[in-house]
Amino acid sequence: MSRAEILESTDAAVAGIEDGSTILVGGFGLAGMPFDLIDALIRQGANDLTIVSNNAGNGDVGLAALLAAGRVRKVLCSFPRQADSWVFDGLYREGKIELEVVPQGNLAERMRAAGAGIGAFYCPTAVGTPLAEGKEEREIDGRRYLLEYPIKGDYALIGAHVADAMGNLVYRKTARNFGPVMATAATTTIVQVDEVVEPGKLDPEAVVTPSIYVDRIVQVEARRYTVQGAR
Amino acid sequence: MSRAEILESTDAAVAGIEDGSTILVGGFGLAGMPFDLIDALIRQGANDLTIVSNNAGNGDVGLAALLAAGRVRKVLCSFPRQADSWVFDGLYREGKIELEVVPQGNLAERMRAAGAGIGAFYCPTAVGTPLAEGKEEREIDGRRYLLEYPIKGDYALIGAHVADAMGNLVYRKTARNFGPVMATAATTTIVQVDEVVEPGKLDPEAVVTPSIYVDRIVQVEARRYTVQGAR
Amino acid sequence: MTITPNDQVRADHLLSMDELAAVIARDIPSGAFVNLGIGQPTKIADHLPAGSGVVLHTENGMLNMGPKAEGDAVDPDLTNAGKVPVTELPGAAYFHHADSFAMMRGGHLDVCVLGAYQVAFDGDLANWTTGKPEDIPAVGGAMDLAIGAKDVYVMMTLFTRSGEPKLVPRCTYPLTGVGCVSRVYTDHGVFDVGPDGVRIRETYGVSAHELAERLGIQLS
Amino acid sequence: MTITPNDQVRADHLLSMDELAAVIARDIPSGAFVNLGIGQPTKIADHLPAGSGVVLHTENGMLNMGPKAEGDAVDPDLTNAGKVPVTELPGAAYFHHADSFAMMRGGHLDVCVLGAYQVAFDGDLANWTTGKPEDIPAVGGAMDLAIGAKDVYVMMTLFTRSGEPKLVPRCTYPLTGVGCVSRVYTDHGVFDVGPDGVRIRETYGVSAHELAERLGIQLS
Repeated sequence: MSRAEILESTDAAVAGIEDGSTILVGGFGLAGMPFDLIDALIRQGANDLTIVSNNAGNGDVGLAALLAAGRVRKVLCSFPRQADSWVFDGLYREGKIELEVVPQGNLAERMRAAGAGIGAFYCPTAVGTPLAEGKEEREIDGRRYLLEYPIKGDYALIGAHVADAMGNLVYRKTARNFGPVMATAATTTIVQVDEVVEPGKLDPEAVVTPSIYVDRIVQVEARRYTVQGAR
Repeated sequence: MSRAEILESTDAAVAGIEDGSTILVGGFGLAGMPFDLIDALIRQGANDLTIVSNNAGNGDVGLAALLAAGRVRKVLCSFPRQADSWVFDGLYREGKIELEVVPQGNLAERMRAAGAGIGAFYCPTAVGTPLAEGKEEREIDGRRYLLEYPIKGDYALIGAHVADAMGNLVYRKTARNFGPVMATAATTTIVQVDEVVEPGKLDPEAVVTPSIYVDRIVQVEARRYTVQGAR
Repeated sequence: MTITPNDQVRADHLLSMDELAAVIARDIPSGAFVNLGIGQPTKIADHLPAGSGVVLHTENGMLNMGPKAEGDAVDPDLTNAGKVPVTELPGAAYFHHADSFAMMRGGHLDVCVLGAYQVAFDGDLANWTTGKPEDIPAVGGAMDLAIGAKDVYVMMTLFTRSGEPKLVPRCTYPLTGVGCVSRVYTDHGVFDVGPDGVRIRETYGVSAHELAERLGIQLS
Repeated sequence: MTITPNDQVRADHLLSMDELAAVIARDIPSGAFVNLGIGQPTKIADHLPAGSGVVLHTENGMLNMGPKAEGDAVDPDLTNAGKVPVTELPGAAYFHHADSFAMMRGGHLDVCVLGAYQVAFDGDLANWTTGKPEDIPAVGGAMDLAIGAKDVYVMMTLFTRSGEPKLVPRCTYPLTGVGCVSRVYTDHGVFDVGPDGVRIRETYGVSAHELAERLGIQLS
């Protein structure tokens, strides 16, 4: 990936996302959720998407709104069912959306593997459970493991706190969650940030996502998190 | 691991290391090399050690001195042969030390796997080379991979810049290198630092090694790096 | 299957979940690194003695998590795994999800405490889905926690509302993990489980013999 | 094996390694993320034009590495992979070894430039050991770089001191990577290599036909 572009609008940031793309969407609940990029993606119109994210939408905003607009064919996530996941629940019960439930750690580690060039890895999670079905099992040093494959994205949409103009990123508190991993696992990583600063303003010891993983940056207005219907 | 202990001397920090232990030793050249802990380990006297480190000692100090003292049975490293690796070179040519050459990225990733509970992983490095001998090969999505297993340590000896009293660590520049990975891969992680501060003095966003990975901490005098014979 | 009775009844009544949380808090070693699962186990934090040095991990990416945030301290970027706003203690550290789950799956946590639908005498755990066709499956980090911590404790009522035991010879609900639970804390008593079978550690408001009978186990 | 001759001779003399470094610097795209191997390839940094926006990676854990450190700027905690003291440019980032090699092996670097003992017409690389019994093997990050970057360039003299070609039908030295090199820069000329065989891009002080003959290849 060459140097990150800094774009003027979220619409420019999501331009060109093709129908049928696999999109990694950051966030854990509201924290780190790239709401502005998702709104832009809804306007942009890409269809038949596969979404990889920890949850499957809260309330009627963000991912839930993308689902409600009928743009999503399949969701890979660890925890779709929540108190306020009514949009997903409805689509799922009507058979209008595919679901692959992935243990949260596998979701993270499989994306890390995609970013790190690992072809597959043996993991102890889910051995002996229904989620082991169809997976290759192997015993190593007396412990049972399942073979897990990478999850690669065409795009990642993530939220971060501050970017420098090179594309280095820092996050805030537990809003860091999936962002740094997804940035490594996607062909094109698109980031919404609260602020863009000059190179040299971020402490090089504290950069969490190095610039090499970032393709497009857009600064957005600070979000009020008191979103109706989402927690 | 429970809370880190802060010790008064490097001798106390390395107490109890058993003969036959596998010890992960941080550092890349001089940067991040835990010289004071290695000196204490030489005094401590543990024998028949397996050392995992990027290099096999420079000049007559640090790892080279441990090797010269006859304490090391085997070295796993990526780059033993250097302009100033005369101690290792001599022992190796006399057949007095075993060597396993591991590509640098495999060394790091195999220790990460040990720390992360990964049983094994498929990796593209070294396919079709002499270092593939005896390794299981598999083709995944048209690319060839080798199966690599974790490297776990009984102890890790690493150098960091500042610790807080909980055991959180930050490093300095490229002296970070193997320290954070080794800390996750050893049963007991022993760290020499330039400074110990109160909890709350390190920025929680910038902690590189979280306290859970650290067992023993000792503060040492700032090192002059102009070591005769070592670069 | 054997059961070692212990007739030391430790309370004259069944414990409330809050009382049970206090019992578990008492058993967590000083200085331990602990993950408290979503729901009832969260209560345990309120009972940890000051100065216990217990460090709480939350799998969304933090060590040394503090109590629930109230009022102005609420920060939407700082929540626990149940998405409840929390606080940060001195000596906290943040990390991303791959690092957080590596910490769990690598066996670095000393204790995690989870809720459960069922636990088997040999330590099998079922706590993620009822398996009913109308239930949308959702696993979160439950399977990672089940295989990750050095000791996995379960906190639950011993019987369902309709009176069925939840500590069972073999789980009928879909498994979360195999042989992973080491101890079960319930309103009726505390049990060690594992490869050697179940052992009653203490009971509340009921004798070990009575409990063994209700669980349908012959004492050896 | 075919060879596409290109008789555009670009210099009237064999290039020095310094001149060759300038040629490679010219070919690196603006804004690329690049790893320069230990030894001769390090020289390339001196020839990157100001404002090229090229970001240098060093596998010991840094992006946006600056030039060699001199005098008071020498910091023993800040070196390149050859353990030479270097500097930091604005927008630099540090990371540990597992993250650094994940970056390489995940295919995120645009270009890496390595030295070599031999390169085969199909892109096989030999640059880590002569395989002689008296040589202590040492691989470092060579095998990770060979399989990691989108484009792997080699910088070398085309012939050994005793006149043997180093661009060969098949490597006789132990391999570093299979089919991984895409271009070879030498004092005599520049070659594309890969599954379709070798192609001469330009030559220095020698014609493509003469070069093909010295390499022992029949032109088609």
